[in-house]
Amino acid sequence: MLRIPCPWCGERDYNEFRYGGDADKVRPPFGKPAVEGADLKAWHDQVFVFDNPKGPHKEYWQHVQGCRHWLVLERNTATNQVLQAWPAREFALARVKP
Amino acid sequence: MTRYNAFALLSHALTGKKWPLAWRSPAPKASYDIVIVGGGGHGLATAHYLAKNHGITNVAVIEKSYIGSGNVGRNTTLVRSNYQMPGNTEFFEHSLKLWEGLSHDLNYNVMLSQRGQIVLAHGPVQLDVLARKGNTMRLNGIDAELLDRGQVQKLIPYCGFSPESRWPIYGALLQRRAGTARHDAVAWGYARSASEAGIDIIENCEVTGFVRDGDAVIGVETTRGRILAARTGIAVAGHSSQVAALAGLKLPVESHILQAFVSEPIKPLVDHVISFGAELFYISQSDKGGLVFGGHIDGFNTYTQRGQLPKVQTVMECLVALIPAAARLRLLRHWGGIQDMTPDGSPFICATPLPNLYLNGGWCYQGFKATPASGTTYARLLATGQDHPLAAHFQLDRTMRGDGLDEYGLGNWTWKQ
Amino acid sequence: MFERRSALAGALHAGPGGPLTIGEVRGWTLWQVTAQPGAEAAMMSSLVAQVGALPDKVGLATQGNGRTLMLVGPAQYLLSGGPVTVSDAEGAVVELTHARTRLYVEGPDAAEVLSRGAPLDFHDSAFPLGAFAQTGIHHTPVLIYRVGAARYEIDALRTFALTLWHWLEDACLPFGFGVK
Amino acid sequence: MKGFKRLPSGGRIDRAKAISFTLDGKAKQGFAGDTLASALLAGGGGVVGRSFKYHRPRGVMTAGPEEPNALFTLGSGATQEPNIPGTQAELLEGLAARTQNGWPSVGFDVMAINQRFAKLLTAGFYYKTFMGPRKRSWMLYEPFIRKAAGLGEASADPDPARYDTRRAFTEVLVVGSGPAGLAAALAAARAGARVILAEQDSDLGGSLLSEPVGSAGDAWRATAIAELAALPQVTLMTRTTVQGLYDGNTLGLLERRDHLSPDPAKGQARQVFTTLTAQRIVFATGAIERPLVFADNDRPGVMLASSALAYLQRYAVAPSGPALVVTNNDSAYRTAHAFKAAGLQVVVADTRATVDAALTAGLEVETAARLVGVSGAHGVTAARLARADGSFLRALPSTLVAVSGGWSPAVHLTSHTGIKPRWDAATACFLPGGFAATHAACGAVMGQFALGQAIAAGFTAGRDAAAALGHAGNSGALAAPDIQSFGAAGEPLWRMPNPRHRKAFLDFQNDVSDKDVAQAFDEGYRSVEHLKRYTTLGMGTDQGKTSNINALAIMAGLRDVTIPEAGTTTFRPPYTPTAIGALAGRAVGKHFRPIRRSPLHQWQEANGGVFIEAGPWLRCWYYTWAGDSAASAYIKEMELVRRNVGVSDVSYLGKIDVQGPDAPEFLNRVYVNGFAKLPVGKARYGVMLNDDAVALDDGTTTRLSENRFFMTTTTAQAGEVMSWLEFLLETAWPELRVQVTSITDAWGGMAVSGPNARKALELTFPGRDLSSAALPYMGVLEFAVEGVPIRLIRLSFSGELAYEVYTPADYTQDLWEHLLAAAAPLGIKPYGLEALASLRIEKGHVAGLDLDHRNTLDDIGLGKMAGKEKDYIGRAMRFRPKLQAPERWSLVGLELLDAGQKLRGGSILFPQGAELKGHGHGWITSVTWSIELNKYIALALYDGGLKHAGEEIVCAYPLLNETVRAKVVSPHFIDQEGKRLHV
Ligand SMILES: Cc1cc2nc3c(=O)[nH]c(=O)nc-3n(C[C@H](O)[C@H](O)[C@H](O)COP(=O)(O)OP(=O)(O)OC[C@H]3O[C@@H](n4cnc5c(N)ncnc54)[C@H](O)[C@@H]3O)c2cc1C
Ligand SMILES: NC(=O)c1ccc[n+]([C@@H]2O[C@H](COP(=O)([O-])OP(=O)(O)OC[C@H]3O[C@@H](n4cnc5c(N)ncnc54)[C@H](O)[C@@H]3O)[C@@H](O)[C@H]2O)c1
Ligand SMILES: Cc1cc2nc3c(=O)[nH]c(=O)nc-3n(C[C@H](O)[C@H](O)[C@H](O)COP(=O)(O)O)c2cc1C
Ligand SMILES: [Zn+2]
Repeated sequence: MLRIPCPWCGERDYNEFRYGGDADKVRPPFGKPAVEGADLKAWHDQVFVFDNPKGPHKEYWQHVQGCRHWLVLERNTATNQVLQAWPAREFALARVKP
Repeated sequence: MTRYNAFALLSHALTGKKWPLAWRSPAPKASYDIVIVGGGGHGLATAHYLAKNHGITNVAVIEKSYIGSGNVGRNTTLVRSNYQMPGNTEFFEHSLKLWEGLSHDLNYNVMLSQRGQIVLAHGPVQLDVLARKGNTMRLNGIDAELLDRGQVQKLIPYCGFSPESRWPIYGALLQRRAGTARHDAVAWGYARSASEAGIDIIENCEVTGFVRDGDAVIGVETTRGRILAARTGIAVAGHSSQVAALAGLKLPVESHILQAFVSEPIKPLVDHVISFGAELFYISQSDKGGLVFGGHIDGFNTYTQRGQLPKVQTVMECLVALIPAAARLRLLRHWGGIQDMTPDGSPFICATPLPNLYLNGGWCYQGFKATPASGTTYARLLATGQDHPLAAHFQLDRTMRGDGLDEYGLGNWTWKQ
Repeated sequence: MFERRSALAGALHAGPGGPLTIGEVRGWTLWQVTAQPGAEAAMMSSLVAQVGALPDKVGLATQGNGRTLMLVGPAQYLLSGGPVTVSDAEGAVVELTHARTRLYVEGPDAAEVLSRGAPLDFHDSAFPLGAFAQTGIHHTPVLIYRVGAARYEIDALRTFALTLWHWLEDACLPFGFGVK
Repeated sequence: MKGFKRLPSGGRIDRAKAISFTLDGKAKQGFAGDTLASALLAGGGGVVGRSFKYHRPRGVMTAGPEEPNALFTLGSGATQEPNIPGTQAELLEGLAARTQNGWPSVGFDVMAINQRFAKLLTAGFYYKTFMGPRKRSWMLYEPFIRKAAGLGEASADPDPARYDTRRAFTEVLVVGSGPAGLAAALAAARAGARVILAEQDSDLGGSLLSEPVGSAGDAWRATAIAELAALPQVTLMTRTTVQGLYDGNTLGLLERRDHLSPDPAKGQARQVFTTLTAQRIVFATGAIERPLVFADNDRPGVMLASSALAYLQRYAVAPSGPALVVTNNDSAYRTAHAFKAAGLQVVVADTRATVDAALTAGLEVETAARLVGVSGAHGVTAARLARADGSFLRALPSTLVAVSGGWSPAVHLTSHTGIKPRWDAATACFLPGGFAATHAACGAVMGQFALGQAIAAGFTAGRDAAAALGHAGNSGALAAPDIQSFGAAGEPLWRMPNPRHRKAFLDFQNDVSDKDVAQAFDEGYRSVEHLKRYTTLGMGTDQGKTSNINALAIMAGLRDVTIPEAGTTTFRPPYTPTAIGALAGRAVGKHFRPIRRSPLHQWQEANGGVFIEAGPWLRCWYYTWAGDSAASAYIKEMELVRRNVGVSDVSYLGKIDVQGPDAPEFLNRVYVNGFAKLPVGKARYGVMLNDDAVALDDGTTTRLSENRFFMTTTTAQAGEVMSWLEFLLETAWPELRVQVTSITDAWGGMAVSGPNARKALELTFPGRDLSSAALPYMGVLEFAVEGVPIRLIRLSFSGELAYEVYTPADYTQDLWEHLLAAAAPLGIKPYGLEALASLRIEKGHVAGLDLDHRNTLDDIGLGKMAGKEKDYIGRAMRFRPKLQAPERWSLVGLELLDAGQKLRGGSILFPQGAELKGHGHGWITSVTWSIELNKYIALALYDGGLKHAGEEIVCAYPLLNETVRAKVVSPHFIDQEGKRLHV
């Protein structure tokens, strides 16, 4: 059983959580571009194209049967070994700031 | 080739004569017209149809492990053509038609058992959804029947019809021509036929890179050396992203584990394929007697071929909800396979942005039933460079065009498909 | 005209009897207080002014000023006993009194009963008196609070409370239980 | 002659407690402490089953879960349980066992004729035949194959037993209670660790149970158990098989409790499945003895040597005639000496040329011997030995041939997480291939076959596990018992000469012989995985516990590679077959999944509400005041709403509290339409898209104050929307000062709809100004009645003058009752989901199937809602060409043209005159009878949408051979100007 370390609640069974996919991808900036369609490719790849690595993978999980917060988990997809976890908000803020 | 038939069986029994190799295991040659990466159902079927339909036999199928080690050898063997989206309906019906002649085509008994699939509905809205599908099937010349609760109960009386059931059975869609086939035989039968035609099946040989001439792909690097090819076709299912990455490509694919289960062997109990409607769950009984069943993917990216225990329990709960008698039966074994999940649940059989490199992948739950059609259409693409009309929809750029093929309307998440 | 009606109204029948007791706890109130991003410190100091010391660890409840406070997330608290006032800029206060139904189970096998649904370690070393955790039982989110050596309170979503009650009765059956 | 008998004394059985049972209806007796197998052996043994394919007579071969032959069907009717190894079935009073796979009996089985065709029924024969003459010919053969295959028969009736599941945690788990496991548990527990010791057997001790009762070995066992039992931090679990090791140090444990005669009515579970997470795991699972491969090695009376010992010491069952022990290693001498000590006649045949004299002392031993055959079809009577060169050595009368081909460590669990076992040449065994840092193994599973070695290793493993967890207690010391110790040193020779080419089995249950392996090799099925799949070797209920290694050794020989090069097949859970009910636990029947109920549920139940499943909810479908089926009731309920006033439960809607200074900006981003400027006190309908521009949800959101909004979502998408909003705030826009909280459970709601809705509310809230001036369309009023907050929002789903009234959930029923009573003079009544859904179809509001995850904003006819200047989720992807194509489907209304017919959901639509073939031009998503139009109407998605307004089309429903004509119209069937909303 995959055990996920929730930054708030501690280590829990994975099925207390909801999966949210690849967290390495950065959403294209919010805001209408000057030319409609200019950001289509970026959005398309955000939604439809994946690295899908065999190895370390950062991914979103939400602790739905718990604190309900989202977190970013780094996990090795070749072994399911859990490597690290961050609160999603902190992860996002750190990404915005250089 | 030694034909397989009852007479040959008898004569071998009487004379004690040895059977020949089902397929040869040659050393790889330096170059081929076509190299297929992946000795699963689709790779091997493609090889067979390249020889049979196009007369191309200077072909190698490169398999990193033993043939059939991937999903073709670990799936729940459901074969059906109940699809409603244009592009899917015709493709999967083409496949089912090929299935119907496959044992003869291959001279290998793949045990296609057209025992009928019953897809249950647990409410009026679900039944409308099934009706749309059934009507579409009928309008495309495919058999489908809508059943009410009473008719379902006659077919599968041992299912959960008690008032205690959490989601009562309301009706069903039945496709009588649907059923199961013997998974390993499909891989072996295609391999035997392709090998007989002169195609090289090279096991224990992993593709580790692509040989490039500028953008163009002119061969593969393998653990058994470099092999050149005029055209290279990928057919590695759950490892699509891994192999594509060797060519610098990113795909609309994520790899997820789907678990499968088999019970101890018992005398015939379940005579159909049954799909539960309250949650994703499906079951049939193998000819050996085991109940073979499965549910939804575990739901997060992984390449480990083993599943999570809570999912095992979820699937058992569905089984008991569907067939209360199954509680006392025993689970014999459970395993997993790595599925190539796409955001719209549909596959790719297409050219890639790199000249001479082609892709077959993104099969999600449905690649086994697709095997013959995937083989014929991919063979045509690899032989001619032209899309087969039946697979024309399965292009990499369809999502960019807004032409996704979300058969079940599950949204753009690989783990929900 | 208005009287508070429990989600379990009419459902609490006497059990078969036995060492366990289960039932509903009524007459409490519940708020959730969460700081807005950037205003965590401000909100916390305004809370301190109103209720005294704040818990600094998720999982252990503290009492102060007639209130029980639970830290459940980043600058996020569950508060019972009475509301607090927090400015819009500092944080958000939402009353959840009606959103939850509080069940309890008490008796020697109470932790074992919970283990039949909740994926938590109830051993004294991991879940001492005064500990709480948010988790799930029977697919529904719950908050479990150890209020006595052998007594646990379970806050369930109100709409799932009856289902959870039936689940609890069923889970207690092999041990024997009464309803109070 | 009977092959076995019960000795007059000895064993661990309780002779004071006789147990009656039946076999195939015949009354039999055994003792408490017996297994079904030992009791049958005590009664003589012999044929207890027939093999799968050839129907060869088979007897008991082992004393453990590895038993391939002696499978029985236990019980009958709903509790019938097939394929249970007699070695695993504790003898319980009244046990009714039946033999399997033999007809009319296993003694005389007509299907034994299959043996004659053995040469035809070789590995994979079915792949080569049964194909003709026609395409579907297999369908004619398959039923016969299916009937012949399958072992026992299952019941088709629901299992009345109860099962339970639980979740548990421990510091140290020790798997297996042999000497190694007992030592490990003691060391860890003494150091202070919290320990669980799990043992599949009914008794603790493992191989020590085969030491004579009262002996030094037995005393050691008893002392260890007593000490463990007295330690509070130790939990001893017997009859508990660790079935699988999963990620995260989590294991599945199955506990069997049949011996307690559990009563489901009292909630007593027959089996309990525990999901256990252990910080440290010590595997002390022992080893399984390997049979030898020789001619007719499947005859009843051929038994594993360690099993023969177990039958003697544990169950006081012994051969009734002379015994022959055939071995390639030291361990079988333990059996031989025990037999000798018990006064039984025994000869040892050892394949090795020289054997340590300490082992052979006092025994009659043939060295360098080969076992080349046994006589006796239904029970061994004699055995023939040959020399290594094949020449005749001697023939021995024997009723028991006890064989040992060496040992296969039980590496199953350690392999479950993908670690392949590793070959150890010194012990000629596959040992665990490696461990996670938190795992250790000891004893026979590590090839430590000598008793002292196993105990020492176990003790160290237990002590280290505790120390790693920070337990500093003193583990003291543990001396091994002072008894003769037998290791398992030997030579890797498993296959005996077979000059007459008789059947020599590898997999007894699936009838796979050495010849099948040779054939698989010939045909190229040479990888162990192909070998397994082609011959079905190791795929039976025993999962090849006794057969896999022998077979792969033979294949390695044929391929001329080493055993480790050939490798093993994959080990998968469960270790032994596990009742499906145990894994499902109590999640059966009504408890399968939770039920969600509105605060009005109880009232509805008591007042004629009829419910329907809607996701987790039980929703009130219709009320019996209006009719006794949904089909009849909804029309009356619709009439009530259109002509007077009705009230419907809308507590099912998702409700979300949105708060914070940036809340307007946030909503403005997630909804396609503008929310930034929504005035306080106003509600607005909004649509949300996913990133891919497909419609996610719709609903109304009300601005309660500057920084606070009340959002409602559809019932189906409430959870999705909630998570999505949380996701955006925590990952995409962490800077926004907004908090979202689900208040679905906090508030109950009711929709009051109909021309008399205002009157009804005025009666309910007397004195309140509810005029359009005070509460205009899309306005909100918040007030309190007796201190109870009321939220009154004027909006409409039905198309009539309507209000949604919200109040805290605990008060909802009182408000509902009050409203019904206050407005009773008007004739107000409740209406249910069916009418609600039909009213909205007349009005042209999308819901349900109109909004599946394939439709965009434009598809549902709401493209104009989207803000032109602002950005919103899904905007970029909305403009993909296919989604904007003029021929793309979009929402239309349909009116039935053929009186007396019906429109049906799921119909496929065609333009008039088109051939009814292919995918059509659209489909019907929702249908209702329109009371206003007096005909069937529908919402549909049609290619080109309202461009085709006014056209006549064909709705095909070939499943019922129906086609009807309909006209394309606006989806807003009634009150297109919205006059009724604004009265
Ligand atoms: C548990 C489970 C149940 C399923 N049930 C059904 C079902 O009931 N019906 C249905 O239609 N479909 C089902 N599927 C899906 C179906 O099995 C797959 O979609 C299909 O088998 C995939 O195509 P394939 O046979 O070619 O793949 P595979 O058999 O996986 O073949 C891919 C091959 O590529 C090889 N490979 C990978 N990387 C390399 C490399 N670098 N070099 C060389 N070789 C490589 C792999 O070893 C593998 O053998 C199921 C799948 C699973 C996992
Ligand atoms: N006189 C002697 O020479 C003598 C006496 C006793 C033991 N021995 C030897 O000592 C060695 C050490 O014994 P050991 O302790 O390693 O093995 P063991 O066979 O004594 O014990 C292993 C135990 O593990 C249990 N087990 C296995 N898999 C399990 C699972 N999945 N779940 C629950 N229980 C499970 C078995 O039922 C068994 O009781 C053996 O080789 C044995 O033959 C020698
Ligand atoms: C349709 C089907 C039926 C199976 N039946 C059995 C069976 O009767 N016995 C068995 O041991 N395994 C059975 N298996 C499972 C295989 O042993 C094996 O676990 C699976 O093919 C995956 O391979 P792996 O476990 O080697 O990874 C079956 C598999 C499939 C796909
Ligand atoms: Zn959490």
